[in-house]
Amino acid sequence: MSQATLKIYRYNPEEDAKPHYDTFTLEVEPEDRILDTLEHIKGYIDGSLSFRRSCAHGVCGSDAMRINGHSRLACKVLVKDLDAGEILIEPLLGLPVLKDLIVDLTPFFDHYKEIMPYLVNNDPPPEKERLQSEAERARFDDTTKCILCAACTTACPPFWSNRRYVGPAAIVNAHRFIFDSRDQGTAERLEVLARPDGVWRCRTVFNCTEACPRGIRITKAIAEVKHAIETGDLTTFVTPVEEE
Amino acid sequence: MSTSTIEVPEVPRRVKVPSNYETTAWRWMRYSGVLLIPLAWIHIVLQDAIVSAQNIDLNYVAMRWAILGWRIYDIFLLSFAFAHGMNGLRQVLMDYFSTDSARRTFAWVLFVLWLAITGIGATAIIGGVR
Amino acid sequence: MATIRTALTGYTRYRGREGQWSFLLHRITGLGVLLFLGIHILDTATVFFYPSLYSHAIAIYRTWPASLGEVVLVFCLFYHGVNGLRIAYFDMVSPKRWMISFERRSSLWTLLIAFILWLPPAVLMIRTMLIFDFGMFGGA
Amino acid sequence: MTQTHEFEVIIVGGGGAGLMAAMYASQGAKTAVISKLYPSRSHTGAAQGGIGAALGNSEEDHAEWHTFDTVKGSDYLGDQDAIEFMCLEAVQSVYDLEHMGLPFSRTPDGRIAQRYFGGHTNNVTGKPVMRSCYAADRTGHMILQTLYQQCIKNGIRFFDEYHVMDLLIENGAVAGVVAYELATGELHVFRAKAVIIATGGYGRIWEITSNAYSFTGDGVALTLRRGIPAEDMEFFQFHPTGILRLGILITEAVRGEGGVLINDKGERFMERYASHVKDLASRDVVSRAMYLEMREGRGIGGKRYLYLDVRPDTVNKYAEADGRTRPDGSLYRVTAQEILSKIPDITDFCRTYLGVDPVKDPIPVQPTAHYAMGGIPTDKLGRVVVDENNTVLPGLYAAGEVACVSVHGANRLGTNSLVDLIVFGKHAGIDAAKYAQGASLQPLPDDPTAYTQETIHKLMTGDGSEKVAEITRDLRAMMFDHVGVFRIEEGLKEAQVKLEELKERYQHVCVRDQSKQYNTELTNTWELGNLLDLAQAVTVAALARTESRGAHAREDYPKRDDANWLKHSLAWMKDGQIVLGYKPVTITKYQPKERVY
Ligand SMILES: Cc1cc2nc3c(=O)[nH]c(=O)nc-3n(C[C@H](O)[C@H](O)[C@H](O)COP(=O)(O)OP(=O)(O)OC[C@H]3O[C@@H](n4cnc5c(N)ncnc54)[C@H](O)[C@@H]3O)c2cc1C
Ligand code: HEM
Ligand code: SF4
Ligand code: F3S
Ligand code: FES
Repeated sequence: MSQATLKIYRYNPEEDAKPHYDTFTLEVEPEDRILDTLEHIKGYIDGSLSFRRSCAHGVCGSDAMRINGHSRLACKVLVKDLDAGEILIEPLLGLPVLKDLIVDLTPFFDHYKEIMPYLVNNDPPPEKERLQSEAERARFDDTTKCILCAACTTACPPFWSNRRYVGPAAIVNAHRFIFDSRDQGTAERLEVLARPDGVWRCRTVFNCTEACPRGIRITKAIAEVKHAIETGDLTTFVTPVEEE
Repeated sequence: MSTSTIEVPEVPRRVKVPSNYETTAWRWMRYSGVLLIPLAWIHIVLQDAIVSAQNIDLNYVAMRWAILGWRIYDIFLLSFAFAHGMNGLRQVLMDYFSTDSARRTFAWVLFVLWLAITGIGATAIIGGVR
Repeated sequence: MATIRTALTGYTRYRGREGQWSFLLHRITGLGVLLFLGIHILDTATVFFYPSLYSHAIAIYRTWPASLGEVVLVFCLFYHGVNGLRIAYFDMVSPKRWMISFERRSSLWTLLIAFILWLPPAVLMIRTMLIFDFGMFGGA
Repeated sequence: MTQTHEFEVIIVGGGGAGLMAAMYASQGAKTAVISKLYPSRSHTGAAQGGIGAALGNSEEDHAEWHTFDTVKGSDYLGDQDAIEFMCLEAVQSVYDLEHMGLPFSRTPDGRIAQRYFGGHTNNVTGKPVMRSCYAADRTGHMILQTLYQQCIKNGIRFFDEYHVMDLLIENGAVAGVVAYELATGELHVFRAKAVIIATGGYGRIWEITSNAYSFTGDGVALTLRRGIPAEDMEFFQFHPTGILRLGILITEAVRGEGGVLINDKGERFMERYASHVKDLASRDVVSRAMYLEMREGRGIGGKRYLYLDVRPDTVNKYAEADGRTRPDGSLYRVTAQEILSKIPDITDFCRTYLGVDPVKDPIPVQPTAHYAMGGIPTDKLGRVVVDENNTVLPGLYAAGEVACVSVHGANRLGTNSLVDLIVFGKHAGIDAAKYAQGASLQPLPDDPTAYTQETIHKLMTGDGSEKVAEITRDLRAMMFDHVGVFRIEEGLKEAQVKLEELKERYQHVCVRDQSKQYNTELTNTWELGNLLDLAQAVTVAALARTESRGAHAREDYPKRDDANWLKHSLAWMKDGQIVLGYKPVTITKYQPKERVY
């Protein structure tokens, strides 16, 4: 048991003209998740603290927020992972804050929907499965992991200044279909992504890859999509992820 | 049930994506950038470090432009560097102005500026020292 | 409006790593060089349009603040060039290298290489400046 | 201000079952999905191991074998007509998912990859069979994503972050639902001809659980309050391998790939409890074995946990001892790399939460509350049936974990939940649309939101002498102790008394946050009320069942008692008390036998 101090961004549109920060001090275990500390505060100190959460182990994507200035999932960061000292908790950047740590995800999901995030294949389906080799499957494995948590898009400087940019999460999800050998909607999808607010707004800042709680190589995926647009070649440059 | 290993035929996948301005611009930034490495670096090291402003005057410029090679070099530098930079500026502005009207406006302004300044520069290089 | 504010203050409110800093530096150096280039084209053009003005222009370049500015400019151009090459290489030749370890390391290498490239011309330029503007090393 | 919406089919819940139902219902009726989470955040996304279907892609397999394994796994409490239907439909459903784009892992010849899972056997040899179709260790995630994507493609209407708080029934048929919009704090009335409830399970009743915070059994609780019974509530599955203390699930696939459970003495103790399939016995069997080991003091360091060992050396050693081979006949050997590639997410969990690398160190595990076999009683088309005679309530459907068809009986087989979602989600969707075409909207009651408003009002104006967090904590600890893997009369009776106390305390809670927008304190408090009601149903049903069957293990009645207890329980809520009834199990081909693994 040790003590931790959390400085948390607070904003209740019904009461506050402007956001402010509240500081809470509580007993924690080093293995506690940041989400546990937030739950504790909500349960025992201030019930009005609002945030989203569900699975508590990093697979649903509900509790992305800024922890010490980085987009992270509160359930995937342990107290001991952070530097000693005050822990700073803020909502994701670049989306309108609705209350405390809750942001408006509408622009985020709208971008997701823009890139046609579904398999397009107009051939009549075979009786059994469509065949796909292990190598073909491996090409887009990395980008199937996305849980739509929005940590990446809200860490991206071009998105902060331009909310029309589709953002890394949408591109990741486009990548998942573009390089799926069964897909036939790719040309159309790439056309959407080649627009002024598509992939070209990405300046390889890398904040997205650093933020992704699923360890997706986002910048790599974006580079592969850029290539596909540039050359129409969906095979040559696309490689499965190698261990670092 | 099957335990054999029939490889699925690997058909290389290609699609046709109509090329657009942004795609070309992206490619342009990279190609012109690579070219600018020799062009811009040599220029700046030579003029600023080796020769230095202290030794540059009308005569020096006249002498340099007397050699056709340098004129061609400068024309290249002018066209690549300035176009690269102006397109860079356009891209930067696109990050901050997201309405179509604003984007159209500054694209035109930048285009005119680019044309004018490139024109002035080119005229000088071709016309030489008067 | 909110987005513009975020755009400007984001860099202090978001603790990005090497990638964010090299992006900012790339952008600032690029815009800096562009600003200089624009001016430079115009002042050089005076040799054709108003030759009499050229010496005034050159005189400004010869002052020590301008000389120092040139030292910075050379760094900007080297940094922007090396970093641009790094980006172009990852983008065009080897996208698979866009991974965290490479990014962090290559960003630092870029800075180092730019610095090493910059040193010799910088020494030369500072020496020239000291000679001409401050009369050191026997003056000119 | 209450808004009223009109649809033909309303689906409550955007998980696997809800989305599947939405896809099919929308083909024949004006459909909308109401979900308290963004659909992509539903708990289906947490499912790891795979979805069972007898495709036979790697070795011989048949839907009949799947059927028998499921019947046996259910400890003969599953309804065999429904099980047979599900196992047959499973095959086509998996192909359907593949056609929708689900990125299954692949075999070398390009087919859907399959692997071993607990309780899935070759009925001739009794050996494990590869039946679980998987996409690495994120099969549920891929199912959820794929279905959500298809719903987007089909333009289905979503109401995200709306909590359904009440079901409206008029003239003995469904009239609609009442939902609370989290963003504004407003109530909405959704009129509909048919309502499909797909709100998932209620594992949050227990202290150690693999279930999400949002798994609070809302669907069962709100139907219970509207006079609809809950079936087989005493059967709740404890998964053997949850991460120590956190309860985060380590999929059975880890054992499928060759991982073994180890006690403090370094023994592979499952050999003693299930000599044939050992670590791949059914979940109830393994969980009980673990409890017994820990009780005998053979937990690690004498504590209440054991090791799950998936280090390549261990795996290879025991694979050789078992004479395990690959489909091509060669000896089964794995490398660290192979293991990592098959369970990347598990590896990530272990590293993040335990600081343990599963290929270098064993993983500390303990049984974790995992899956509700019980729920809203339905038939195999997903129609809710409300009494011992299986009388259908017109227009009301349920599918997914919230429903009890019953295909899982007393114990669900690994991978069968995902099958359940897909198969019964689909048929509920189809049938609801069909029903809606022939039915008309029921009139609304005079003040449709009155009940919900009163509920909310009470929670907002309590005297505040009790805290939600404390009641929740006490409830979960108490249930884990007394109504967990093993049960005994004294414990269950004590639990009943404690539950009365907790419900009394719940009367004194107060929501401090008085704001309208995103009042998650209010929704959390409301959810606790659901957990309390369900805990009561579970406890009462468990106390009544004086036998041990599947997941329900009574220490005072250790034997299965087919003569008296081969029947489903039904629990009604009457004036805050649980009243029980029973209905027979459908048995077609397989007569109850002793269950050994
Ligand atoms: C960690 C884990 C691993 C698992 N692994 C496997 C596996 O390998 N194979 C397998 O077959 N099964 C597995 N299961 C079980 C299986 O995943 C679940 O039983 C199944 O996903 C439940 O799906 P569902 O559609 O019924 O509910 P969910 O996917 O949980 O969906 C519930 C939906 O209802 C909504 N909802 C809830 N309450 C309300 C309300 N009041 N108002 C409005 N909406 C509401 C939620 O927002 C959510 O969208 C696993 C379960 C867990 C927890
Ligand atoms: C020396 C060789 C140079 C190279 C290799 C180079 C390379 C690049 C590349 C690859 C980009 C695109 C970056 C991206 O999209 O993320 C870029 C952007 C840019 N360049 Fe250069 N460049 C060079 C010289 C110059 C010069 C001389 C100027 C000024 C005239 C300049 C101004 C800019 C600007 C303003 C941008 C936009 C920056 C941004 O988008 O943030 N560059 N450069
Ligand atoms: S790519 Fe990663 S960070 Fe971005 S939304 Fe998906 S999971 Fe989250
Ligand atoms: S942070 Fe943004 S700029 Fe590109 S590499 Fe990531 S999307
Ligand atoms: S709560 Fe699900 S990702 Fe954190």
